[in-house]
Amino acid sequence: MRYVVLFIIMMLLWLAFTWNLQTPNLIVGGVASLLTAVLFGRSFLRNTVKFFQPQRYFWIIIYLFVFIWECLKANFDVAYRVLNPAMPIKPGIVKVKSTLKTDIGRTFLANSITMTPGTITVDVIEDDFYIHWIYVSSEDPKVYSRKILGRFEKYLKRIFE
Amino acid sequence: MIVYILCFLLFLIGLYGVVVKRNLIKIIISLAIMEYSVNLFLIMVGYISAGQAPIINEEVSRTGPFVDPLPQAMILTAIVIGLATTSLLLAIAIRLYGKYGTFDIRKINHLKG
Amino acid sequence: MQGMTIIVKKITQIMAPVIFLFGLYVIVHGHLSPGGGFAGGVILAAAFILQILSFGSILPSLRREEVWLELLESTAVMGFLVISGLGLLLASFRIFFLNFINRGTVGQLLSGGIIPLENIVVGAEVCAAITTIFIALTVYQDEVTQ
Amino acid sequence: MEVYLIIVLVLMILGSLYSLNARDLLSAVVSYGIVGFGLVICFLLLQAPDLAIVQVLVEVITLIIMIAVIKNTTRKELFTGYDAKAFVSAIVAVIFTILFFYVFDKMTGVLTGFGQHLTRMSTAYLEGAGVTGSANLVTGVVFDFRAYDTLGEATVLFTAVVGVLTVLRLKGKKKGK
Repeated sequence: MRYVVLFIIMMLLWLAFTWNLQTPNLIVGGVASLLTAVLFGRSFLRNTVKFFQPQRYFWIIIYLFVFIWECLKANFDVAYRVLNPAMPIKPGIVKVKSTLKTDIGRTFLANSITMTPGTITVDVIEDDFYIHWIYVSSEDPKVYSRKILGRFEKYLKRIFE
Repeated sequence: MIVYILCFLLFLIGLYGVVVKRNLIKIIISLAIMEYSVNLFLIMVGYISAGQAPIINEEVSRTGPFVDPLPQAMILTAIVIGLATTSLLLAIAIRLYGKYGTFDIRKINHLKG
Repeated sequence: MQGMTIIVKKITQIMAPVIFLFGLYVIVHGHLSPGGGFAGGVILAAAFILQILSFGSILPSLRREEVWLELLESTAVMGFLVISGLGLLLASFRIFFLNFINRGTVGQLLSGGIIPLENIVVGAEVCAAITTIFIALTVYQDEVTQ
Repeated sequence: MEVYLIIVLVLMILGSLYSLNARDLLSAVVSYGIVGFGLVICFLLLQAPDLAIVQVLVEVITLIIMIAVIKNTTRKELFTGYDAKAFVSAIVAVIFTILFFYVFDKMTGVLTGFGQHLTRMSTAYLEGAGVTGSANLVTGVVFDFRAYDTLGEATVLFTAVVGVLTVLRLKGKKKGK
């Protein structure tokens, strides 16, 4: 199953690279995709059924807009903290528990957190996220985990689980 | 002409490193720098001002002459060979480190003779 | 050598096949666009190196892979010689490296006679060589320095 | 055009100087990366995209290998003062420098200025696309006009791999069963 899905994805990528539909190109692309699928299929993602569920792609598009909006807000926040002469920063590392169960979801959550300015994922151990935060606004785990993860988590749950 | 002189200077820096430095890794780095400068010099000799990359393409309009492809072909093989030889040198350096516990060639006295 | 965190592993699972496919693309289109056997072979090796670096090295399995890589490299050099030797044979022992396949029109995927074949062979050779060197230098190095 | 090249070359020279004088081997290797990536930009400016692709990959792999090599070592370059050998080396370096300057001075008489072409053979190679059928002229030269060279390159690469394995492998493969 994984091999077939990887083959299809690679074939689509090949067509995107070359952008023509002549027979020699299709044959060469097929052989190349087959080679890639055979060599890398063993280590590809599991649960490939998820690739065929269209509602996930819909949520990916929604998530992109949410992510860009959050990114913009965080940008202005960090710019305010940097440009302010008083420098109102209070850096620290917090430990947050995520409710995401799959590894791929955790990966995307960690990368989203890192890409928003102001927060950086330092490490992920099981479902604990260690996050460096430019302004630790509260000491209560419930409040800050909603502040950091809550924005992304519900969409990622719909995409990856 | 000043480009050639700078390229030559880079070569001389590599030479200085090979002759004066006493650390095996530094010597390997200097050799690589010398190799790079020679590669760059040969490509510079093959350059024609306002030349195009030597690839025939119908979509791009040809405005100028092509750059000389011969030095590029020579250097293409030289770069890959350079990686292989650098790795060989590093392998020997690791072996010496495993035996003597240092990269300093002054301490590796048993190599004499 | 240990592996890296789960983030690196997951991204590697997604990206390594893409890098590998791009390397194949660069090799196959070597006679049409920038690239060719040397560049493509190094890209293929980069895909394997990414996997080894992120998942860590298990010595026994890497030893087995190394045997396969050596076999691939020897076969590739042999193939280069066979292609050139066929040219010699078909030119009744006058021209080494004769371009004995029809050259086609410039700019098509199937053109250039034996040049795409040689590109593929050299790509396989460079890939095998660089991956072997990497495995040797990173894995055996741990044994040597201890 | 030439100005950009000069800027990149000056950067490369600074990087190489720092690389040779750094105390920590890790910073030496990292600043050696400046030289390699500067070379990539030079290749792009000089209209050699094939070389730029190969060089950027080779540079990354070289850096990975070098860092893997020095990772478990002491990494410090111990400075133990000058001795007689260093003195001799310095004199040799000066002699070599003077010799190379002499050769360079002689050579500049033959060289034309930057950007004016020198080699006479190139027109034959440039018309070679009709002969070889390859749109990328560099590939045409590598695999058709100068295929012997590529054969030699393959041999050298093979030999280097065999050399690395011979030097590094502690336990050989088991003989027999």
